[in-house]
Amino acid sequence: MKAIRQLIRNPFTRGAFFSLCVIAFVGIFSPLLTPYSPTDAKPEDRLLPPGHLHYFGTDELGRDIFSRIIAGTRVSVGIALFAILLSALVGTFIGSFSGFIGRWIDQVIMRSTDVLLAFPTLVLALALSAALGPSIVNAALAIAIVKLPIYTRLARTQALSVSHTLFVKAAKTFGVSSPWIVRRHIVPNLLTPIIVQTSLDIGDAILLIATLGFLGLGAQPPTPEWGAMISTGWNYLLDQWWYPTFTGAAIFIAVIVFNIIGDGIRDLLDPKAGE
Amino acid sequence: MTQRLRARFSAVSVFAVVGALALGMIASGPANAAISKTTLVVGMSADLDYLDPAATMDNAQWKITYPCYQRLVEYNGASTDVVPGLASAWRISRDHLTYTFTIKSGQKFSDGTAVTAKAVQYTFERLLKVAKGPADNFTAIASVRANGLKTVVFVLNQVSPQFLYTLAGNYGGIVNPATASKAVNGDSGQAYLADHTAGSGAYVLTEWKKGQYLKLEQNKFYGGKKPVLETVLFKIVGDASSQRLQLGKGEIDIAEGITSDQYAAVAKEDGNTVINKPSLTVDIMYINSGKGNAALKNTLVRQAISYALDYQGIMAATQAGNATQMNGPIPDGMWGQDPKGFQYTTNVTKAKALLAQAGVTNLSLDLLYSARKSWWASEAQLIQDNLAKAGITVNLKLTEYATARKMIDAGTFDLCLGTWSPDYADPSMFMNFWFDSGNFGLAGNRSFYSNPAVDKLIRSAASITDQKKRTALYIQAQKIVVEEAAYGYLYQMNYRLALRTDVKGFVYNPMIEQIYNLETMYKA
Amino acid sequence: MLRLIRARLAMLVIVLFGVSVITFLMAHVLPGDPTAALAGPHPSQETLNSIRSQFGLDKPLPVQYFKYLSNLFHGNLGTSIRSQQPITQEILAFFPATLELVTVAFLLAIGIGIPLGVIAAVKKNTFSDYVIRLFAVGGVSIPLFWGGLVMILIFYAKLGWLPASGRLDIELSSPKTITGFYFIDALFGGDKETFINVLKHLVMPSLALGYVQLAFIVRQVRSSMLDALSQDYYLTGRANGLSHKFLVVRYALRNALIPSITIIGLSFGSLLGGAVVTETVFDWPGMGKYVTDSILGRDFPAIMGFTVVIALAYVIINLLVDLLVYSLDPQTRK
Amino acid sequence: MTENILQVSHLNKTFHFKTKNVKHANHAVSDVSFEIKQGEVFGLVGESGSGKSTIANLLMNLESVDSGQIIFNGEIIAGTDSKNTFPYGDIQIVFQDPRSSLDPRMSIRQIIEEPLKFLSQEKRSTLGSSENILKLIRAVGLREEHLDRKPHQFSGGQRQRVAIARALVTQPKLVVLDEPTSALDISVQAQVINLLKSLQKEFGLTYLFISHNMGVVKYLCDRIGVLNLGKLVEVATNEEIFNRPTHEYTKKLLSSVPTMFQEG
Amino acid sequence: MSELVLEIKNLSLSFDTQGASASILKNVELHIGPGEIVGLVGESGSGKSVTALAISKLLPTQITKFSSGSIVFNGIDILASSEVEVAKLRGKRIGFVFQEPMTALNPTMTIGKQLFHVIRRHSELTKTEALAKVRTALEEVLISKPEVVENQYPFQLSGGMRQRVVIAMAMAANPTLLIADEPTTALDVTVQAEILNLIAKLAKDHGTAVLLISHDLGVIANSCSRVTVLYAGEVVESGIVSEVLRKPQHPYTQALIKSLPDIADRDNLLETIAGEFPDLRHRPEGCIYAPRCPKKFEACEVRPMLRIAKDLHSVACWAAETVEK
Repeated sequence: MKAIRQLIRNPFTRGAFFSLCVIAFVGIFSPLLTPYSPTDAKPEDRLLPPGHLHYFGTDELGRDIFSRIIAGTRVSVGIALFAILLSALVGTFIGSFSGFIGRWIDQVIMRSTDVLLAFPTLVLALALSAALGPSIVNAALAIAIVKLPIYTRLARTQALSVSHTLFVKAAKTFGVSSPWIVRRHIVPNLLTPIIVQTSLDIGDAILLIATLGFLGLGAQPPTPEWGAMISTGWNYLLDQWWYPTFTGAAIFIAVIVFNIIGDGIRDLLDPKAGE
Repeated sequence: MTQRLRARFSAVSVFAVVGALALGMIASGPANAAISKTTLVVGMSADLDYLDPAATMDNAQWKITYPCYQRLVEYNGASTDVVPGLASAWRISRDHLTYTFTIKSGQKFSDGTAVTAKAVQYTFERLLKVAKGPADNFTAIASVRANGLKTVVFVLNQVSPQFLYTLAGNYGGIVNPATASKAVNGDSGQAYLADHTAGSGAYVLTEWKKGQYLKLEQNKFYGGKKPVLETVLFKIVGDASSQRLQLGKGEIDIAEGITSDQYAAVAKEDGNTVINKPSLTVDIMYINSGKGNAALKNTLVRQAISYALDYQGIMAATQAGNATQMNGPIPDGMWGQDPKGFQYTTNVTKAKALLAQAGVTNLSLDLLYSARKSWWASEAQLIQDNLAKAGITVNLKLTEYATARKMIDAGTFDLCLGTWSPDYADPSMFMNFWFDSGNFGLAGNRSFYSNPAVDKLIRSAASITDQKKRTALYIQAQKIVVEEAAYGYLYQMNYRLALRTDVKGFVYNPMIEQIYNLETMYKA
Repeated sequence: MLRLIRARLAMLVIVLFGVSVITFLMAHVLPGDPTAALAGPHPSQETLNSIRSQFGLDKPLPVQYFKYLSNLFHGNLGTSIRSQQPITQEILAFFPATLELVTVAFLLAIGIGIPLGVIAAVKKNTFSDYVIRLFAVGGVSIPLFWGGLVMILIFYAKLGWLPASGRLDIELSSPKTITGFYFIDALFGGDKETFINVLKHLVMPSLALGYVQLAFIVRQVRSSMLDALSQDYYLTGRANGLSHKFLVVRYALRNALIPSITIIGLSFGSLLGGAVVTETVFDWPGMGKYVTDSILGRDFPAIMGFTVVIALAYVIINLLVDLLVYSLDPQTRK
Repeated sequence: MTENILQVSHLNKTFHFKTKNVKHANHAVSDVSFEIKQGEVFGLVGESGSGKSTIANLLMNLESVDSGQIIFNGEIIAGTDSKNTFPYGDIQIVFQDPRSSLDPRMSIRQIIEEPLKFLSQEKRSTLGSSENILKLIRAVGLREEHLDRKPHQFSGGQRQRVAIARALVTQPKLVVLDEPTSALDISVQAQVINLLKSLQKEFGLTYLFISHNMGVVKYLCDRIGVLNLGKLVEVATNEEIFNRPTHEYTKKLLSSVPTMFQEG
Repeated sequence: MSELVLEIKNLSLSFDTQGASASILKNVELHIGPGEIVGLVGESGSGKSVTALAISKLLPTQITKFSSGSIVFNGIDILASSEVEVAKLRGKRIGFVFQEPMTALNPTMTIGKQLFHVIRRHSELTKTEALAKVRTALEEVLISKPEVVENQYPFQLSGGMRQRVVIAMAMAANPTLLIADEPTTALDVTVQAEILNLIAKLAKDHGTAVLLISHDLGVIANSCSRVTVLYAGEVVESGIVSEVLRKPQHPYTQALIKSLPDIADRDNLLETIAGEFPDLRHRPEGCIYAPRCPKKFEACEVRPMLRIAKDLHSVACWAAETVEK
């Protein structure tokens, strides 16, 4: 609560915060907000320009673009959230054990992240989602894997510094077990940087999902996923400008909102960037 | 000291501004130079793979090789008949097993050496040795022998009514035997011919900037009439909108990548025109009655599916109406077609009734398709929508082309979208490939359809040469496969191509779609 | 310094081995194989099998992998299934284009991003700070495939200032290859028209790609700068009467660059293969498109070759970053 | 009179590190021997790098002994012939900086109970009973309602009280105090010193008091060992060290301490 | 008596951050004569460092609000001067030494360069002359091998050496006033003695006035002639060191001295100050020390003025025996 109050105090993040609330609202209640079915095709209504019947026009199968964008919020943003949280969760645990235990385990894990980092993000995501088969869940998994080394490294660095604190040193003198130290001391204390990183990554994940969708590897049609919608829609830019424009704007707004919020949270929680 | 530092600091920050200004100044000049009248620029959507006529089976690559090689026989303009090409004449033995060709004189390869019978023998022996896709078309060849410089004799191991037509295909292009010296690791020169041409056609591939363009220039030793176009550039412009913009600016003369819905708008723009002709390419849905969902073995279910489809809606949404609904497997324009063949109409009530009759409820099918054709996504979603109205659930399986092909071969799908175009003007291209139970999988029968009666009819039709008798047999077979709804017979497409109005002389031949008759094209 | 290079070489071996194993496994668990796509519209089983054995795809996986490794050991990346060409040759054709694009984009991003990051930090929480951050965050938020097309629409279609695709107008012959970087080669070649044409082609793709990097750099530099500005030595400098500007540039910036370089440098490696979308939109004949097509076409040797080269580049960039940090940070020299 | 609760003999610890490919060895502790009697306050003084903290780490089993022995309560707990079992709970430590020695994410109750977590079930239930915890928190001068707060809600002195409570919860036989007041203000330092002194009397505790502050050592310790560069240069009673130092280093140390009422 | 080097009168300031305001200094009085070493003593939060930074106007400008008083340095009204004018004084006329020698030097620049920049900044010396001056400046702070040290980076030096370098930089321009903010807190006692001696020697040699800030009464007692005791941003007592420390008049000073274990009787507990440090966001109306004071009486509800006490030093306490002015 206090954090939110601080977020809204900053003019830079205030607007973004309210937009985020709108996005969350739209995402949660999307089935109630769509004037048309986002998936039912109606060939006779194809490619209608925006008007009072269809605010954002219709697509090549006569579906209402407004409804598809609304319904797509849940898909695109939800999956991005899922992918990043999954990655953060797994990465935090691997990284904190790696950092705390050290020795050869740390070496193996760190070299593995080296290897993963040597792949370009998008290419790895592309190959992974191609290997797993095209589906939105697999795309999320691919993104989670791609982001994993970042969280592992972040968690490890933090775990290393936390494991040198006096309270961990103290815990060692009590004869408590390593899992206890990791679970009770290290993980809770590295949450802050992880949360900061998470909030910065969500925007990126939305874009990645959209990019995979754009390359035909994300959601399966007729799922209204923004990237896939742009992928089809951008061929219509010259004659049916509304199709890619509104979809692109939706992605842009969602991503920039998450990025600004991420920046804001980072300012709040990261003493270096803040006061 | 500090002043120097300050200077350095501001230098850093000013760098960007100055750089941007400089770029802006560069940018303000005209963006593109006009293309000369003897140069043709074709915008294509993707780079090509490899060009060896003994290996490639893709019309996209053929548009490069076709004008660079000559064949023994050639298609005659827009017609599906063949006329003498490199061969000035040929003789067919009475038993239809021996073909003797006489080579035209004065024809030379791009290195200046003469085209001889030996070259023909080399070409076909090599093709069979390489044993890639093209070899499948020449399984009938038992031997090929050069008889002196001018005569070459093909001996077949079975009667093959389409043999002459296959020689007019891209794989019939005669290769310079000098390329034998380019072989590495026993690849018969495949690596060399992958990005070089070595034929006697009017053009030679002179440059291939991977990912950017391919450049054809005239073959100095070409034996035919000297073409008008000096240079032909095939430029890669991946995005459809970019192609359209570049066409509008005259930066490209032909835009291959225009999407279905854009043609109408393109045609209206100044300086552009659109060719729109019926083609022999059909768009169909494989209904896997062999290895797919068990319900698909039931003819009633397949019929129900065929009645549930909204053919007009599909054609409108995917081809902007530039298509004709099929009435059987053989398209209009190909002999052997049954003009009175039965045509399914959209009738959801009937579809439901048929399903009820079959006792099938809660049917759920996977529809496989790839992004290979831009309209398949729309088509798949419409089919999903159509079948849903009849009570059939369809799960869309968008799969990459390479994977989809593998799945088609293995039969691991229920429904699948596909297109088919004939390699030669013979109805066997449709009937024997699609319905012979010996051709399961990629080879042609992708519905895994099996009916001994049909097998018998089409096999006997393929073993004789009398066109009338063959037509009768094929019509008989067509009635069965339409009745049994072995495939979803969707539509026969129109061939559409967007080009500048000053591009003249282009002749569309449905047998060699996507290929340009560069020898006779010119710019006015 | 030698030790640093030695450590990086050891890392190279590990990374290359890991990358090759992962890629190999990943490539081979990909469903589908290239033969089905290559064999023509309706191949017979015999043809499919013949092609498969020609590419050695019928052998057991470990055999294929060790064959690959032994070839790699001899500097041979194999032959592309799709194009029949040696992969080394293909990569040499595509890699310089990507490197050129990414380098120019990167330099633009750094040239603009570092000053902006410094200004944002110095003017923290002021209007300039917000504007800079908003401008920067826009870069990571615009979907490239959308923004790129809009750029083409404005600068190519409407204004006609800049070409929409490729590295050079096709009527002009490409400069003689010296570095593979067209703008350097054109400069050496001395042909003004070609040089200007090359630069024109570079503008849009490099701005689009550079803008994406900008946010990252601004964010990083701003944060490190704030950190540096809050350090005691900054206060000492002020108390000793050194000017604000001097302290910002000579004290804070130098110290802020050390952590920034490591992070920004690594992002360069990722960009190398990640320019897929930019290359698609602007028809830039680079590695991004090459690898996408290879993945989708199941061209295993090409995928392997690409990742090996990128991993190599990654390690080299790592080394360069280390050397740069080494030269900036005396503490690494102890 | 009383037996030795702790006996340290010929303790050695060397840290190895490499710079520019040259191996260096830092003899952090060399040949250190001393003993602590039951109920006594033993002081270890020295400047930075003297090996004070290394000795604390060795005693607490945070580092391994190179050679020598640590005998605690009659058992060899580290070094030659040790059975590699450490009497967790019987030796406890209080660190210098109360800001980082308490996990900011835990409540005071969780912090105080933590040392019990891995003790025997029996000990856990008796020592961890709520009466016991309450008694303890009051003994260190805090109140019951403080138990549910987080460390950041406390001042430095209060946090050090929590750290002391945490050390005492296991009823240890020896408490190692590693510069427990160095990070505190003078007025707070006095409070904590008083607390330590009264707790020692009340519970009959044995302290190993590590410090660089001669004043505090003089006030608290019965016997004092002076460390310089890893070596114990002098061990003697409080009175002897301050009035009749024998070693040169001890003399130098004492003369460097600025005292308030010297003339000049 | 010659003119004062520094005179702080009635200085009050607060830190205003996002809605909250904390009164950090209240009516602070301090003066230093030429060549004099004055101690400023207090516990953390007493405002020692803030006072020091205020003299050079180094406090964060956005949040610092001066509400009353003046700082006059050598006749220059600091608070009324512009940033540019004050910047000219820094390093040249007012030298600064901070607590943490570990972080007070730029880690990526050699000692010589850092000194060089400071020297060039405050003099018209040529490059060669300035380089020579670097040498002598290092020799001045008793660094035995200046030619080695000037090419070293801070991390290569010990804490004591670094603090010498910091002092060399502060003294490079031969300032009138040296402000040393806890210069030895991070150092060992033996090193502390050396550094304190060095500061005393330099001050004597150059006639520099020194403001020595410390929490250690021993350090103050050994080095300063006069001392000012701060509590919660207010001066509670000030005067000649020996008088203030031997005969403290303010209950806080008294308690502070008594709470030192150095002189205590081992058999008794130390004297402690009851209660807690006040919340500076809500400074009480009356005596700031009253809530903790054992001698508190009704008068303490009114803020006591700083008055001359019996032993001729100033004290702000109603209970102290004061000499009527």
